[in-house]
Parts: sequence; structure tokens; C-alpha cells
Amino acid sequence: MTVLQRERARVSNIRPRSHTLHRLRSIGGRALHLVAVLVLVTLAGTALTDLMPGSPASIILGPTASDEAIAALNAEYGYDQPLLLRYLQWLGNAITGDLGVSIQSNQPVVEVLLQRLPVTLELTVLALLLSLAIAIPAAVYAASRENSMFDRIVSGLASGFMSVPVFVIGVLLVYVLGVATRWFPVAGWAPLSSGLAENLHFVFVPVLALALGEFPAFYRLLRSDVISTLREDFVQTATVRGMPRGYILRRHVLRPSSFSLITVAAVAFGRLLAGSVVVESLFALPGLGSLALQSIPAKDIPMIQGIVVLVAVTYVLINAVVDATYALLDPRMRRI
Amino acid sequence: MSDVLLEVTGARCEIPTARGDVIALGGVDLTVRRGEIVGLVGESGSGKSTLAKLIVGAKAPGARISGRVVLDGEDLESVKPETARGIRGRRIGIVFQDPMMALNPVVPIGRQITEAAVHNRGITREQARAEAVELLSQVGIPDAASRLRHYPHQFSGGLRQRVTIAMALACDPDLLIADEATTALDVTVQRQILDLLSRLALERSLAMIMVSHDLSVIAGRTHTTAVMYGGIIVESGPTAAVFDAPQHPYTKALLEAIPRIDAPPHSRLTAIPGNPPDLSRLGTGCPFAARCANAQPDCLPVVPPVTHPVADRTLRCYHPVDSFADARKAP
Amino acid sequence: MRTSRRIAAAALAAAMIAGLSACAPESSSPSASPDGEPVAGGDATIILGIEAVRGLDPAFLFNLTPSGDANRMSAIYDVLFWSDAKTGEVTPQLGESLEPNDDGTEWTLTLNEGITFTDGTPLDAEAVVFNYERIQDPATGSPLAGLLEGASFTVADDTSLTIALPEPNLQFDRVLATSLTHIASPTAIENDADFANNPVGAGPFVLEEWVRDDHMTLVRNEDYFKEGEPYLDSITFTPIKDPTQRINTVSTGQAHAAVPGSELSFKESATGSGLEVTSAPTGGGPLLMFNVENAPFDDVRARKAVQLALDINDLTAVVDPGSSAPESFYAPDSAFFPSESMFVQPDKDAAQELFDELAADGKAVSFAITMPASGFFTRTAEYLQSRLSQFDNVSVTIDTVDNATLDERVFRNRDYQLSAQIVPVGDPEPNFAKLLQTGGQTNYMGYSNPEVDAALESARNSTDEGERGDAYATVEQIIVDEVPVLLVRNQEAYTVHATALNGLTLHGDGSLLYDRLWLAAP
Amino acid sequence: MALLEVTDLVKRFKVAGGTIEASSGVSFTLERGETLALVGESGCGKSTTGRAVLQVPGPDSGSIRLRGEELAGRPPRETKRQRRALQMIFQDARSSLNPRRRVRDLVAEGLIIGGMNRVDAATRVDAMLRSVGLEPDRVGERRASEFSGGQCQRIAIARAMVMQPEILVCDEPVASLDVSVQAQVINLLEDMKQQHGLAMLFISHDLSVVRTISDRVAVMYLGRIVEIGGVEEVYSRPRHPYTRALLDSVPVADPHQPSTGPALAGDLPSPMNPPSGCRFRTRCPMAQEICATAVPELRVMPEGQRSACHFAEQVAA
Repeated sequence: MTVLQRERARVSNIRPRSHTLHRLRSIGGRALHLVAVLVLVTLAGTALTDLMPGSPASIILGPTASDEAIAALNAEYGYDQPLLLRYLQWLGNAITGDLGVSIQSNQPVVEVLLQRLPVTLELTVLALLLSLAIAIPAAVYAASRENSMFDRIVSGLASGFMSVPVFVIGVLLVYVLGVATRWFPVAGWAPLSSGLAENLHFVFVPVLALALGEFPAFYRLLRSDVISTLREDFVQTATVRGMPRGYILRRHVLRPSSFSLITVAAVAFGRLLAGSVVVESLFALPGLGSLALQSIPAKDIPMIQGIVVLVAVTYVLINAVVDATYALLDPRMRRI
Repeated sequence: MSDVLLEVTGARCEIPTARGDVIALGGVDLTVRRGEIVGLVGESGSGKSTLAKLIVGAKAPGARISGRVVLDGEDLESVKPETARGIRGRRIGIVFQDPMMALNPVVPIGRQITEAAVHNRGITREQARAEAVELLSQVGIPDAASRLRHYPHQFSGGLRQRVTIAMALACDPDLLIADEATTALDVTVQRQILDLLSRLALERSLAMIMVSHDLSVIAGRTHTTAVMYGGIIVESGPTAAVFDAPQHPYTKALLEAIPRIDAPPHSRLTAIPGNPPDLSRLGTGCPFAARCANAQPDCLPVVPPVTHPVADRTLRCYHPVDSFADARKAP
Repeated sequence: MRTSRRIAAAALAAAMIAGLSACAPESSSPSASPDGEPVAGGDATIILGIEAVRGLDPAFLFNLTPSGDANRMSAIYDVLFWSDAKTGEVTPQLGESLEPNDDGTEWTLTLNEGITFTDGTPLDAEAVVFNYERIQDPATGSPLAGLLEGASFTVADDTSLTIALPEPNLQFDRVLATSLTHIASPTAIENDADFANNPVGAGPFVLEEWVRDDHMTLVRNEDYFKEGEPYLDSITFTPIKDPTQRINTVSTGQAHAAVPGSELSFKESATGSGLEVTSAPTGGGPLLMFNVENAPFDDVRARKAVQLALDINDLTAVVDPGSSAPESFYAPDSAFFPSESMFVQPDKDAAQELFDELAADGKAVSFAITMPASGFFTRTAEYLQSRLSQFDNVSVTIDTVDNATLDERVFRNRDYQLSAQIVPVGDPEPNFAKLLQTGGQTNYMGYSNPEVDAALESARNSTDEGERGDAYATVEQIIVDEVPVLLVRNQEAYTVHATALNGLTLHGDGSLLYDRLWLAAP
Repeated sequence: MALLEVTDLVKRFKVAGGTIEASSGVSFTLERGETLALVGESGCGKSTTGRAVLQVPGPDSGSIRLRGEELAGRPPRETKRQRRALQMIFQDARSSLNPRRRVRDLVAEGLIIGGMNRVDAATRVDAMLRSVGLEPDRVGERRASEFSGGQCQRIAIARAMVMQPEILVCDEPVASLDVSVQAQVINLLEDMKQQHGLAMLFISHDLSVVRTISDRVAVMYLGRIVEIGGVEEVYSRPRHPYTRALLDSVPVADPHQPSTGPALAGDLPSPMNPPSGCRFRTRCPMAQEICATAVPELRVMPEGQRSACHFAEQVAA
């Protein structure tokens, strides 16, 4: 017991000195990492469409098109070029901010993405905030009263929601909040330009559907982290020093318990950003998910690559935000 | 005002586990007078930490606790739990073994020191901060004012323990409990902290319970010593008397098992056979009987009652050491 | 010669949008809109299944399903002539008349006078010829090019032209009314490279705003050729992929009408929600197609065995509750509907005998069902697999594919054994003919029977309904005997709508005519 | 020729933000049947040094000679035989033993890997279990997880000793044991040493234990040996201020013998950039200017030990 603990105390004493160099290195490393990720995923995006049956040309021209017409169109778009060459051409344009033109709709990819991103972003951010707003108080309260009635009920609910696919939750919500009560519209979208209230009115049910799908994971993780934090010596110290329960939970327990929650929430954010396909199509929201859903079967390669770039960049940005949040929450992560 | 600060009577603690109830405390009485430094010594599983936690009102989840804790004439079991918690927070300070674990890693130490004073004594944050600076200098942390903002990881092990001592003192308690407070520290730092605790006790007229597995730590720094084994106090009394003339066979054997820094090299240690007891499989009688050189058949049926062989001393043994004939002489 | 591959595309689109299905009892008859005098004004929202992703170019009327492009084009371009969704009867709209010469080699098309596109360009004979020649031009790559292959056009005057066909066709009016009926402004086509996204027509409504996948807003065309029409001030089209949600939007008052898709079970849930359903039961429908060029279905006994093994009533009830089993290829309202069904009754013993016989010949029936991944088709495939596996000497696997794969494998390469498509048959001409004649455009079965070809030919060149009836009865009997296709469900085009929306007229494959829609005052 | 001769041993570790030289030019010898203790506070490099001798992991530079044969920097294959002569036991015996395996298998493992047949190995294993005070028939078929810390340490000792090593490296073998059990294990190690003529490298932070078990002692501070010599000499007449401070800090289980001398001030400096010159100078009550500039060499003292202090002669008795 003794030497081991002393060893641990010693190791935690050791702080790096050369911070500037370290930080530079980590920024450089992250940028390099970003580039590598982008190259890999966009290349994979190009290659994947090669692996799917059918060609963009045959889809554009329809089943009646002659082979000559298809060959001509392929040549026009460069789809007869080898994969690598095609990719390099795309990359060259992409670097200048030109992600090409959608094969399907003939609109510039960048324009379409910028049009779709706010919808998905709003959906994702609100869903995440709502699920955290449900999960955090519930998890902390349940953990502080482990095995109480509240804990058992909420944990049961969480397991329930976890095992129900999001589209089932969505359909249920539509029925209850839309069809039966008519409190909320069952589908559709109102942009922020038509007023915040109108916007929220439309976005609430899809956000709730996503949030209910996400909250169980957050809840379960935070609950178990809070339970283990509650067993920490410093919580006991605070308790025996006469601090009230609520104060201890807020001041001493929540923050050190939330590290893995942040990681998981960030992963969820990335996943929702590209993965709210089900909810977007159920509620007919003009976001990235429904865009991807159309673009992939249509082999709209420029659009698919554009989505991939957008999602990959977001992922990397989120990771940076997560790192920053860690430093904010945990002083041990700060490079003084 | 009574001379007695803390009186624990009949303290029992049973913790249910998959393997059966662990009897962590099997009926313990302990008295601490004002300004008195009590050493609570024992091996792992002896119940010394459980007793310390029981006094401060902390317990393992699911543990069943009974017995009375009277602090300065007030029975802490007869008041509302919140009231008892407030009294304890205010009047008892505790320092744990591992300062890294006892401090919240993500809260600045200033806040951790002041929060209890703000809450329990109703003083303002500013007052509490001023007091904290004073406390930190008292416990030997240089540049105290600027260090309030620092986080635990920015301190060395020794300074960290000083911070937890400052925390324990923030409500100006009457009783300080040091639960293995120097066990995780290096020997030179241990010396610093022990010196600090001794000094603080003297300066502030603190009563103190020093809990340790190490007889050497207790020896020179306590007024009275209570030796625990298998969840009971087997022997207690003035420290010098207990060390010089141990009456319980366990105390005697323990003293002989310690390697002494002044013994010649390769001098053979008197080992105690067997292993410390498994608290979930305690028999009915004296917990030490299985390892005891003096054990007789009558040790087994019933735990020996508390006796007072001489004034100031307690003993729970049917066949004590003939301590006065065997008394060790001071060098 | 290339005509109705678009039907396959329609099937594809329908397959894509078909989704959840609610359990519903026997279908009720379509309710009629309350009569009354049309009221002017009002804004209607209509829910469609999919976005017009490739724009709205009449030369690319690629997606004929009512849930797709045909509804939008009808609102913007209107129709020259329209064929009744139920009967196939052709009625003029922008056009005034469409008359053939005696042998059906030359057709004279006359337009109403004084019609202009919304950009001011006159909709005259020249404009029609411009549109048709553009479809013919290989550079356009129009999927409709086959319909006009070899045809030539002569402008007689501002409002009339003649269309000379390379082969006689007395039913050409039906082709024109379904597939060549939208005419766009030549000025817009010539001057705007992105014309498909900024369509200009002479229809009742004008495009005002289009936010893809969200909404398309059309406003009243003040210069519409019919006095007092259209009645509505504006129409908003919103695409919603989920069919249940389409009905929900109408039942909660968020929209006035919705096109639910190819599954008929939604009719039931719509009427259950207090909505009106305007529908047109047609002939044809979803049908299984056997690849007669490959084993095992190159042997007629194998096809026959499947036909005898299946209880279509049961299939219909299981796969699309609320729909009914067909009794003929022709609609109940059609003149060609037989007095007595020629369709065979299931006979499991006979089916097993055929399967055994084939196995004894070393031709055991083992095949894969290639189906798109959508509710109706997937359930059909699962139904077939479960029922046929009750027989000995049959083994069935299911190959669920995405639409690109389906297009490539089934429609392009004919590399399949059993698949399905949806062919609505308002009138047997042109859809039914293209399905069954040798080399027909939706004849993905590779089926060829000179007797069928001859009968179809004679029906096409006859104006005598009795003569046509005999010919189509012959065709039906041969198809029932030789089983290149097997019809599995009746077909019904329908639109779900609120009681307040009136004047719904279904044309073509079930799209609406927008000039006559009106909203009752609340 | 010494049994083990370690010269200028250096071992570095990369940590976040820099490199730590945990063992910084350590030299010592170990004779047959002798116990040398490496003593010091946490972070002084005593464990690192002990492990480097066993090549777990090997040193970055320096020489380790067993009976004159170099071990450092040679591939494990070539030094297999020599390495069997070096065995090790750890502080946490429980975690060094696979809890799911039977005691007999655990102890026999090294022999079987070494190529001994199972029958011979079983005989050796049972004899060894008996000699560490465990009854083979009672414990042999039980699993390590069923034993207490003290018993696990006995099993670990048996497992090391069954290989008939010439040197046993003990890394804090009793630090996590209760006092009553600690005495048993110390006595057992003494017995092993007597019976097998074993040499021991005994790593510990506990000066009392070291006094009891060692012949010679090397006091380490921040990766360096500051004083090395016979236990009697070093304990009764320390010639380094650090040794002096350590001895003064050790509490004694005697209520009449209070701590002597002033307590050492301050904490261990960061091992990532240790002080220049004498590494102890930042906490040393005797430090002078020269201590910051000149690294003190180990010098032979009148009592026989060697001390690395510029003012060794003036260290208080």
C-alpha cells in the first residue's frame, strides 16, 4: 500500500517544463492528423462509389440510355479515368474551395452543403443539449441515491430507450405530440428566418426523438462515473467536513465525473451530424442526412465527397473542442 | 466544562458482504480528553480506520453501526443527522492517508479549504480566504496567498498533506483525526508532517487521534495508546506504560516483531506466527487466540471483557503478559 | 421503339418511397369530394414522396409516379391532353383536338388559341414541334426519345400541326396524353442552361420559390388560358419520404393533400383519420416477371408451377393489407374487363406435380428473387419464399438490392430469374403493349409470342372497341397460359386529402389536374 | 572478482515533457553470500537500478558483469544461463502471481521452461515449498488468489529460489506487509541466504528493515549513490548529510527516544532537471558554493565507507 501510493504521488508531481515546444508540436501534429484523415476518407469516398453497382452516367441518363451516350457522359465527367487520377483532380479543385457540381441537381456542392449544414447543425446541437439536460441531473440524482426507486425507474427507462430504435421513438412522438394532440407539426421545417418560435415549433419533436435516443448512453455513463466518484476519498472528506449533499454533488462530484461523458458526447455529435438520416427523413428536414441519403444511391460522387469532407473536418474540430474542454474541466490537463 | 472531549461507547460496525458479515468493530470504548493525543495502532483489518470514520460520521455503504458517540457532552446519535453532520464538520477535522485522493483534483485548494468554514461557521468567503492564507502559512506552505488558486496536482506530496491539514483546521476544530496521515509519505517528509502535527496540537490545544499501523510513529508523539486487533481495543493506556510494559501478548509480540534501527545486523526478529484475522470468519473468543503464545482453552468461548489492571489502563485478555516482571527498560 | 422503360423507373421510385404499412381491414370505396361551386382563393399544400432532384424538364419526364415529378409538371406546364387515370380516355386541355387519319399514320394536333407561356412566349405549333424535336435529338438524351422515333412534324398554322408516324398507330393519342403532354417555353430552354431548375410553362401555376427537399412554392398564373382558373392562389409542394408521415401531415392539418405511394394499405389509415381519398382503380399493377431466357423459367412448366402454387388472394392480404387481388389485367371500369376472370385458381397438388416433373427431368426449380429494398417488394419476396418452400423440389433465395443494382442487373442486363415491376394499365395502350410485345420496352422477361404481337398490333390499329376487346382478351388468355408475368395485386392511383380540398381529377398514372383544384371556405 | 559488478549504470525514462535519468551512473559490487541494500526515498532510482541489473528493462549504458561476464547490451538468448542465476521478487507478490494458476505450477514454471522434466521439477518444487514454510500437499493445488499477502510472498520466494539463483533481487519485498507478517518474511529471506549461500540485492525505503537484513548499504538520492559501505559504519557514523537526515527521520518505537536532529526541509526536486553539482545541495543544511558547481565523487572515509560529499568529514556524528 505504501510504496505504490507514494510512487503514484511522485509521478503526478512530474510536470513538463517545455510547454511552448510541446504545444507547437501538438498543433502541428493535429494539423497533420487532420490532413491525413481528410485524404483517407475522401479517397475512400471516391473508391466506395466505384465499388457500388451502376455508374453515375447510367443513373443520370436512365435505363434507356445507349452505351455510347453513357460512355460520352462518363468521359465528360472524367469517370472513365483511373481512380487515383480522378481523385487527384478532385483534390486539386477541393484545395481551391471548389468541391465541384452535384451530378444530380447541377448545383455547386459547396452551396448545397452550406444550405443543408445549418439544419443539421441546429438539430444536432439542440438534440445534444437536450439529451445532456435530461441525462445530467437524472444521472447525478440517481447515482446519489443508488438503487432507490428513482434510480431504478430512470435506469429502466434508459435501458428501454436504448433498446428502441430512434425511428420507433420518432413515430411514437409523432403520434403523441403531433397526430393525437396536434401540439406540434408532424413533419417539415421552418428556417430561423421565419422566426425563432416557429423554428423551434418545428424542430422540437425531431430534436426530442434524437435526444431520447442519445440520453440513455449519457445517463448510464455519467451515473456509473458519479457512483465511482462518490466513492472517492475527497467526497468522503467533504462529507465528513459537514458539506451538504447537494453542494458536494455540484461542486465536487459532477466535474470529475464528466470526462468520459464529454468524449462520448463528442462522438455522438459527430455521429448525429452525418447520421440523423432516419430522423431527417421521417420529419422531412432538409439536412445533411437526407442529402446523403439521396446522393449515395444516385452515385452523386462530388456531393458524397463534399459531405465526407464536411463531416471529417467537423470531427477533427470536435476533437479539438473536446481537448479544450478537458483542459477547462481538469486542471491537470492544462499545460501551465 | 468536562475534561472529556470525546467518548465512544460500545461502538460496533458490521458490514454485510457476499462472504458473510464482516465485523469491523466488535464493541469499542474510547475516551479522548481535551488536548490529549491518542495513538490508535493496529494492523490491517484491526478496525482502527473504521473507528476513526465512525467518529467522523462516515461509513461504508450498507454498514450497520451501533454505539454512542458523545462529543463535548452532546450525543451525536440523538440529534438529527444534519445537525450531527454540522457539529462534526465544525468540531472534528480529519486528515486521510493519501492527500492526492483526499483532495478534489479539479477544485482549487483555496475553495476546498474555505468551503467548510463558509458553510459551517457562516463567515464570508473573504474572511474564510484570509483565514486560509493564515492557515496555509501555519502549516508551512510558503507564499500562501498566491497558492490558493492552485490545484492539488501543483503541490508535492508533502505540501499536499499540509493542505489537507489546513483543510482539517479550517473550522478550528477541537479534535483532529490523523488517519494514517504520514503512511504515504517518504520518511523525511513524514518527519516534517509529524513535527507539524505535534506543534499544531500544542499551539491550538487540539485533541488528536493518530491512527497508524506503525508503532514507531505512535511511540514518541502520543499521550495514550490504544492497540487494536480484530475489531476490538485489546489494550490501552499511557503510551510509555504500554510500550514499556505491554500486558497484552499481542502488543508484546508486535513490539518484538518490529525491526529496530539500533539492533545489530542480522539479529533475528520475533515473528508472530500466522496471519491477521479474517474479520468475516471471526470466532467467538479472543481474536488473537489463534496466534497467541499464551492462549489457553478458555480464550476461545467468549471475548475477554475490558479490565483495568492498573489505573489508566485497559486490557482485554484472560492470560496477560507478566508485564512487570518482563518490563523493558528504557535505554 | 423505346417507350416505357419509364414505367420501370416509376416502379423504382414507388419502391423507394414505400415504407411503413399500417394494418387495415378491407378497403373502403373512394369517397367523392362534396359537390358545390368552386371557390376562388386559398393556398394549398400538397405532400409528395420525393424531391424532383433532377429538375423539371418535360424531356426528362423520368419519374411518372404521382408522388414524383408528374404532379409538379402538371401544375407548371399543364397538359396538352390528359388520359383519365381510371379509363384511359383522352380529353383535351391546352390542346383542342387530336385526330388521326384513317390508318393512324398521321395525327393532327390543334391547340387552343392565344395561349402564352409565363415568359410571354406563345404556346403555338412551333413551340410544340420545338419540344418534340428536342426530345428526338439524341444529344438531349431524353428517355422519351423512343416514343417519337421516326416521327416528323409539320406546322400547318399557329395552332395546328401534323405528326407523321413511321408506323400506323391509332392509339397514339394515349401515348401523347401520358408522356408527351408537357410543353415548356422554347425561349427558356434556349436561353437558360439551368432551365430545369427554373421551369417555364403555360400551366395554372408559376414557380416562385424552390428550396430543395423542403418546399416548392407555386403561385397562380394570372394569364392562364382558362378564364377564372386556377382557383387557388398558391400551391406548395413538400417532399416527405415517410409515407405514414405524409398522411399525418394531412390529418393534422399541416397539408391539404398527399400522395401516399404504391401501397394501398394507406388508404385505410387515411379514411380512418377522417380524410378523403380520391382514387382511380386501374388495370395492371405490381407483377412478378419471370426471365424466360434463363433457367429455370425458360421452361413454361416452372412458371406454371409458381402460378398454381400461389394463392394471390392470400398474397395480397399478407403483403399489402387493404388492397385486393386482381381478376384481370384490365381495370374493372375498362371496356376490356372480361365478364369472367381468366385468372387460374391455386392448385397445390398440380403445382407439386409440375415441380416433381421438372426435378425428374433434372431441372429442379431453384432460383433467386431479385427485389428492391422496399417494404412492398421485400414483403412480396419473403411471402414467395415462405409459401414456395412448403413445396418439395423448390428452393428460393432472396436477393435484396438497391435501385442502382436493380437497374443494372434486372433492367439493363436482364441477369435475374424472378423480379417484379409495377405497370399501371389505364388503357392497354401503350403500357400493356410495351410490356408484352417482342422487344417491348418493359419486356424485361425476354418474352416473345407472335400471336401476342399480332393481337396487340391489330388492337392498336383498330378504332372499333369490340375488335380491340377481342384482341385484348386473346392476349390476356395467352399470358395466363404462358405466364411471362404474374399479376399479384390490383392497382389504384390515389391521393389523400382534406375534406376542404375539392376538384381532384386524376390523370395519367394518378397525378392531379391543378387548374380545377379549389379549397372550400373554412 | 566480485560476483556481480555494476559500473556506471544509466537508465533513462521518457515522460510527458522530457526525460528522467532515474539511474545516473550507479556503480557497486556484490560478493557471494552478501546482502547489499539499496536504500532511499521514492524517486531515488533504487528500483530502477535493481530492475536494470535484471534487464527488466536493461540499462541505457553501463556495465553489468556476473562473474566477470558482461550482461548489458547482449541479446537475451546469449545470456539465458547467466540470467537464471539472477532472480527477483517484488513488493506486490499477489499481482506478480497469476491468480488463476495452482501454486505448484507457478513455482515449477521456470524449471519447466528451462527444460526440466515434470517429475524432477515436482520433487524440487515440493522441497522448496517446504523450505519456505508451506506444506506442499496442503497448498500445492490451491490457486494464488486464495492466499494472503504474506503467503503469496512466500510462494514468490519459492518460485525464485527453486531456480537455484546466486543472486536474489528483492524489490521492497515487505513494504506492503503487516508488521507481524513482515518479520516472518524477513526471517525467511535470512534463512534462504544462510542455507543457499545466496547474495541479495535488497531494495527498500525502510531503514530499520535494511539495518536488520543487510551487510552493506548504498544510500541513493536522485539517481546517484551518495554513500555506500558496511551497515554498522553507515548507521553509526554516517558520512553524508542525507544519510544523517534519513537516520534522524526514522521514527523509533520507543516513547523515550524522541526524534533527534533537525528535520530535513523541503521536497525532492524534479528528477527531470536535477540540481547542478551535488544533487542534494538544495535541501542540505551544509551546502556551500562549491556544491553547486562540482559533482562530489565517492571518497573513502576513515570508517571504511565511501561518501559523495565535499564536506563528508564535517557531517555530524
